Amino acid sequence: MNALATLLIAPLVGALALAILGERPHARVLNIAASACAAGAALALALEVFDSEPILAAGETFHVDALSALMLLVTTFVTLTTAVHSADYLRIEVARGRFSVGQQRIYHALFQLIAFALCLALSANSLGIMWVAMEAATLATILVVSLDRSQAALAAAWKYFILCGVGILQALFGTVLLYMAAERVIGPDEGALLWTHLAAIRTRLDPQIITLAFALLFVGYGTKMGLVPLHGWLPDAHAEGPTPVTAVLSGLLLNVALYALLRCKVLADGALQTPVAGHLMIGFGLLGVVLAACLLGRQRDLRKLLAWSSIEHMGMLSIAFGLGGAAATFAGLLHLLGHALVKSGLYFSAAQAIQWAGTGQMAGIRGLMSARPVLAWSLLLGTLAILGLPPFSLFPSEFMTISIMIQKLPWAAALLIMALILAFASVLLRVRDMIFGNRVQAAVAASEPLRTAATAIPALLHLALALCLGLVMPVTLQRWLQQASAVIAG
Amino acid sequence: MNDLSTVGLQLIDLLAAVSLLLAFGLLIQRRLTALIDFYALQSLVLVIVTSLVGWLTGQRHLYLSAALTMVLKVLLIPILLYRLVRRLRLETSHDTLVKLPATLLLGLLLVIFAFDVARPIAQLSTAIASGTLGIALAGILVGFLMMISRSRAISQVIAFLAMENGVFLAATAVTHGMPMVVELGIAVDVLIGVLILGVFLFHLQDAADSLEAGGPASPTARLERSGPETPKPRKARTQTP
Amino acid sequence: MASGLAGQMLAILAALALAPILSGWVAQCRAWLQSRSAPPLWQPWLVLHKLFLREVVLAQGASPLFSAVPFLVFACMVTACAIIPTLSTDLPLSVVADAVALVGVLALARVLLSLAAMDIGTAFGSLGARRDMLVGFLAEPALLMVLFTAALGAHSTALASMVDVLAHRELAILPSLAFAGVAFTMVSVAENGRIPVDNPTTHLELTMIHEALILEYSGPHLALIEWAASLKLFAYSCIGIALFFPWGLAANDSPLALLFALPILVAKLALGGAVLAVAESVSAKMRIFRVPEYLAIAFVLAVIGVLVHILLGS
Amino acid sequence: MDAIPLAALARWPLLEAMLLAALGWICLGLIGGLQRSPGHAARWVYPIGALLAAGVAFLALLALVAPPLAPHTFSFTHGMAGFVMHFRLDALSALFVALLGLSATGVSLFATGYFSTGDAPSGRRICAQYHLFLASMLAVLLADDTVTFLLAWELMSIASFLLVMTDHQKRATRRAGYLYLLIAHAGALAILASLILLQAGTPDPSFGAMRANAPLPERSSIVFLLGLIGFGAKAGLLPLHAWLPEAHPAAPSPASALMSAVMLKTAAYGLLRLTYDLLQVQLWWWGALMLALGLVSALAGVLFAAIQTDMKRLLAWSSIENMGLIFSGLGLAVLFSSHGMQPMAALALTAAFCHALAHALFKSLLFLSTGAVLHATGERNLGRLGGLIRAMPWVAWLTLVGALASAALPPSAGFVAEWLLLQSLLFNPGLPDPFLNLLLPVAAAIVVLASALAGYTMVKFFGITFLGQMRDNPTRPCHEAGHWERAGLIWLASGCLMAGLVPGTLIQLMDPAVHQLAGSSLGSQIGAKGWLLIPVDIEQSSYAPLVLLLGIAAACVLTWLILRRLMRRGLRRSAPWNCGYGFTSARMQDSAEGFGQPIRQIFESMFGIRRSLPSPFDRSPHYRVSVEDRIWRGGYLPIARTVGRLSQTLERLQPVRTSACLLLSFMAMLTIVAWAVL
Repeated sequence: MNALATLLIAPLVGALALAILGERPHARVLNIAASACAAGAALALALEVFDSEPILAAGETFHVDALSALMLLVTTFVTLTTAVHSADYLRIEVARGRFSVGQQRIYHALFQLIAFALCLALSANSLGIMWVAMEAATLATILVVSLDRSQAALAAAWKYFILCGVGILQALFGTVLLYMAAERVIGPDEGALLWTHLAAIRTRLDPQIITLAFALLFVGYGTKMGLVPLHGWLPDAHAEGPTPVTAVLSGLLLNVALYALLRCKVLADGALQTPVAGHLMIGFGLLGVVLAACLLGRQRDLRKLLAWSSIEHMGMLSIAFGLGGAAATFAGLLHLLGHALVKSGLYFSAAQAIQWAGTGQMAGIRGLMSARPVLAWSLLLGTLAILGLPPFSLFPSEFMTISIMIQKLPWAAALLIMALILAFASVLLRVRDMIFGNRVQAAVAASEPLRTAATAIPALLHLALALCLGLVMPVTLQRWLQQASAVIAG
Repeated sequence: MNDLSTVGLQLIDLLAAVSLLLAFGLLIQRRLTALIDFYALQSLVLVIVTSLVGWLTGQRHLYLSAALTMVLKVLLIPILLYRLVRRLRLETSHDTLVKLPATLLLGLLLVIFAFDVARPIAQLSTAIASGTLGIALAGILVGFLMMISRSRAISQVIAFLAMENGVFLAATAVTHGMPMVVELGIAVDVLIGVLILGVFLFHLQDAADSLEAGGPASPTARLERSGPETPKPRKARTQTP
Repeated sequence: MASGLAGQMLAILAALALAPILSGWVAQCRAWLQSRSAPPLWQPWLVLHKLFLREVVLAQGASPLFSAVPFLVFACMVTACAIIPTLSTDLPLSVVADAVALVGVLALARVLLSLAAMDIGTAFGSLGARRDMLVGFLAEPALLMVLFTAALGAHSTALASMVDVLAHRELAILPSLAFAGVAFTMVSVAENGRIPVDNPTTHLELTMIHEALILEYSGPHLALIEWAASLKLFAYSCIGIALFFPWGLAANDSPLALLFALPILVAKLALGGAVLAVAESVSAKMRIFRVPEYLAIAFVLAVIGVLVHILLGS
Repeated sequence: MDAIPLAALARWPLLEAMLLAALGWICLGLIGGLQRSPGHAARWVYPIGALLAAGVAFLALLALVAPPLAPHTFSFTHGMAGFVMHFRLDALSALFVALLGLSATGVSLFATGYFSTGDAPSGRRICAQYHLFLASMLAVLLADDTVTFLLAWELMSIASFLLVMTDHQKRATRRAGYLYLLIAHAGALAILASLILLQAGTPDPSFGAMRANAPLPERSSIVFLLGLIGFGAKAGLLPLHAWLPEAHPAAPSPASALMSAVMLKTAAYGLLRLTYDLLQVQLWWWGALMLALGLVSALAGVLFAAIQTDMKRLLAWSSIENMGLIFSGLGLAVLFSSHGMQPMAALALTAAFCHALAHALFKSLLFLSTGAVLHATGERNLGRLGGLIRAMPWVAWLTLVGALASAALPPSAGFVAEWLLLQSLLFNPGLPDPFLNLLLPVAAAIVVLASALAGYTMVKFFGITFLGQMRDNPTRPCHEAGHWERAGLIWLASGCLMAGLVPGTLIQLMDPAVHQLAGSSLGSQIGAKGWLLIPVDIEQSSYAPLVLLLGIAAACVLTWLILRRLMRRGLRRSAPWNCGYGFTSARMQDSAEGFGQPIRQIFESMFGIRRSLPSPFDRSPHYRVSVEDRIWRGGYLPIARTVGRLSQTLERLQPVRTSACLLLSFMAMLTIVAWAVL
């Protein structure tokens, strides 16, 4: 209870405080501290929730079960490491004069605001509040993406704004329909939007309304998640703005959208008793993986490459959850964890590489292995991890997903495997050229003295965790994952 | 139900139809100022519907919602938009990507589609104005179409807001309004969204001025287009020492 | 076993003694055919004797490999001759190596000689090595396939058993052996550096193969290599005899049988040598790049021989 | 040995000890990777690694000598993402572990000397990667469930990829590494699919479960084909070989040695595990396919090897040849097994195993000697070397042992394998299919041809490198290999000799593995006497390399003794006679290209040759000829181009403008709604 309060209040207070004090040098510490508070609270909350009943707080406003606790844990942890990383990032950017004081303040405040919105979305019981929090997070990220006010950034942010706005509006319509369906069962009191109530009556919901509702929700949250025909905003938005926020965008925001979709899928599955929702998710997930695999090779910008990789992984996740069942859901959750950790870690590395080279174009980043070995290793290992190579945790999760897919849909699995090979080929080619080869003179030599040993720590920490998750997963965590997947898969 | 409520229900259906009509108006209107007017009118219809539903069902919070809509969507946002248009000197500019008859035809098809999709739900619905769902859906789709058919950012935002009106129409007419917290949240989000839009449009203008000083005669006209085709490498950023 | 040993020793000694004479006999026949006055039959022995008494002139920079190879090659050839049933099929050493191993031993000698030729680093040495290996890489498989044709019939790759089986069956026309026989003749001509593949008497750089290999050898080393070459010719002739004219070999190791077998062998060798001389005299030396084609034909014929054997079951 | 210690032996925790050794390797790698001065650390890290390898080999041999009633198993519960990690040591794995240990001991000894110089960052990196590579290969051989197997398999790929990338400043290296990891990963995914299909609906990925329930017959063919693709890619079978000739030369020599000697064998191991252990049925056409692929690879490999000019590329192509021969042996075994001819299958398997072991030893020996040459001269282009036997006699003579083995000449280990393979090809009691019966002798012909060409190649390799005179720069400084390097080479060379001379003992050691797969035990008969090999019947064929060697040696010594008495005139050194030409220069020797030229000309149609001939009026005429792999040109490039074109098209179709994106979303929405509702 207190943990929940801390979890929500810490970032909110942090946001307010940073909105006032954000330009001071200590602001970075404050930022870290607020995130650390939230992370600690999330851990406490998780310990409270796992192996016991879900928590309902403030009447029925907040609801934390195993799934949301897990997501909260990931979210706050990645937020924390991002805060640590961004402290260093900002130090260099400010020192180079690329970040003004005002921007720094906005950045910090928005960062905490995003964290708050994400936590709110994950802990809200009402689907409506979840929607509101999602929208708030979107709006905040839009502002951060456009923070440096270059034309490209503005254009990307605008696209993000419009596309996600439309998307999330459809999700709102879907939510309204959901409410309508629930209202017909439990009457027009406030409980008709609460997940706990909806989940309880999900088999009695009207299938026709739910079908339409889920279709709209799928389109809506799918847009936020970057499912393929709806992904137009994603590569551009991820290529702009301060890189640490891109890490949050890619590692967390997409996940939270997926979380929302999963909650809706549980209801849809309950109401429909047919795997329509699952089929939708598998189909569009596969489309995403295939398209991303084809286009990964055409990318020239490092962050866009990673963004397309996120699209690919969102496709994988969609497939995993679409397959349904305990094992596939477990795999999906594991994949989600792994992707959040590894992808944000990769963005940390990418941020350093971009700072080092002075350009985000991959053609301008060369020979990291000779120039910055630690960075090169974190980038290389991160790439191998994101490509699903062992011993990182994306390997077992992809393994499980593929194995279930082969059992259920062998031909689709064949397509998936081909796409994975293609994606592997494309990403490896690009990353190889960045890491190996002759050392080039850094474009911005001034960065060298600004570098500290701690710079690499967040990325390496993420990799280490993914490794740990992949190689020797603690039994406790495994049980947590199983409980969380039980929320989705029943 | 008494006669009064029957009349009320018919009135709601009528107002919903008016809202759809206004959506079509938005779709075919080219002048930005007229677009804003139509949006305000549509919002006003929404206010009336909301209060009507509140009156019919006796749910007090719907009045609050109506008031909120009145303040926000009928007054505040149109005023903001007007100021924007004036600041950006866009009062007389036109914009459409697709030819009008084609747009209309597409809109018509969308309406048919929406009614068809909503029909089974409307049949089983016991809510006060079940037919409204189809109309609301049609409104949303038409808004979407408008968004696609416009290239100017501000028209897209108006389309977006019109879509949002459609959602709200559904929310109030088909259900008995969303829970208050949610409505408040949505309202705040919309407000922030529009504020962001304002910030954006100015930034776009700034960027245009700083990047293309002494460039073509009407830099705004080009930059007002929502997405520059290929974002240039950020020279300005990388070259700063 | 002891009697077997005696036969074995006799076979080796016979090979050592007869091999140079066989070379001499072929040279003599050729001379007759070409209306030259022929050297005596034991001329190769005289040459060997002369060479053995000469000093060794070793090229500067020659490695120990260079000096060791003549001995190794000679030993390989002796071993090969010991394996082949020349006089009797009751050879203790025949369990040591079968037909495949025999070809392996011959190949080993070839490889060693080629390596030695490359050791000094002259233009001719490496040229010879290359050409010799070129001949070898097709000749060896062809020889092996010829042996396989016989081996399939005998259900054995052990030479002694093969010959035993071939010798003790009723006379029949074997189409597979016909193919194998032609292939074998072609291969043995090539392997022994005979016209049309190589001319043992030439030192013309465009054409020589075997002579290029041994250009740097002198004295006893050269003698050993020449002796080994004649042993090789002897070995090939004996293989041919054993495979295609196996009658008359001693089945057991009684002294009488051996005594009886020796003249038969000499007679067969004399005939074979004469045939070889005729063949050499009527054909012309080929261009070096015709050699692979020639050998490929031999190889294909040998393979066809095997296939025919399987197809016809004989 | 009598029965009681053997029984006790069988209960020893051999598997656990091996896993400990793998852990030990990983720890060594970490320690070496963290050392400040890796050159200094190399002097003790690598020898300990070698000691561990020797220990592993010893344990594996123990497991082979005392085959337990049930295989050793070990499971680690907190495995990858909650999977239980199963490990299992049966005769088949023990055989390959022994191969790994024996080869790795020598390589590690050599590496001690080889890596004690060089720059620090790459030294640290190599140390870590090298030991990880060893550990992952061991894990591949011991893994007993899909997840563990793939984990180890991919780790093996990654570690070797990083080793290949050691010299990443070179463009060719980067290309090689990329190609390698790509094909390896694609192969791994094929294996994954194959193993998952084998799982047949059960969630248990352990091999034990797969053994328990055999898959449906129509599935097993797909399983096999996927496995063949996956393992064939690792083994470098045509047409999946493209990475091999690029990647092996790029890695540092000890790494190339391990890749070629051991890593390629894991592919053979994997395919055997799949076909014999997990699938439990064999169809005749699987064997025929393997045989055909193996033969094609063998022939193509050796032909390409013959025309290479780079020492390591030559050896890499030769590895393709050898893997081809091993796979032909395996294919033959499958063919026989499918027809219920167990003894013949056992013979073919024995041949394949012998070849695998021989190849492991001689190919690592050859790669290491390449490393020694590279260290001594800084050069691995054959065309610039020559005469090294004078400066580095140890390396030269030890290399000769390996070269003779590689050329499959008696009495080396390579010959034993070839001999057994030919025996199994020739003496089958007749397959039921007459067409196959006709094809087997052709297969034998190809095997023989490949072996003969291997002889050609090895003469070129050894002769041009070590014999003659230095071609390029007569004063090029070069020095003999150090103690450690020599120790490694001696270990491998003596292994080669032992394997060649007492094949009977060796085959007896292999017997449990053969018996496990083929269900028939030939080994006790094949190697009844350690020195004499009798595959079926002494009347049929036999081979005694030791006696053969003794015979040759005796003849040699006798001749020498006799001649020493005869040669009274002694020995005189003089300038080479050279047919009377006075002037000689090192450049008049045959070059590497020249030595390969006949092969290139004869088999011209198999190579993609591009010549550029100078015109008569060129001021500085250059004759260039480059040989390309036709499969690369005709298979890989079109695929790459098609994929590139596809992605280009897709990229062009990508919406850029907001309106276009919106339109796409709109269409998607309409489609989804229509699909879901209507």
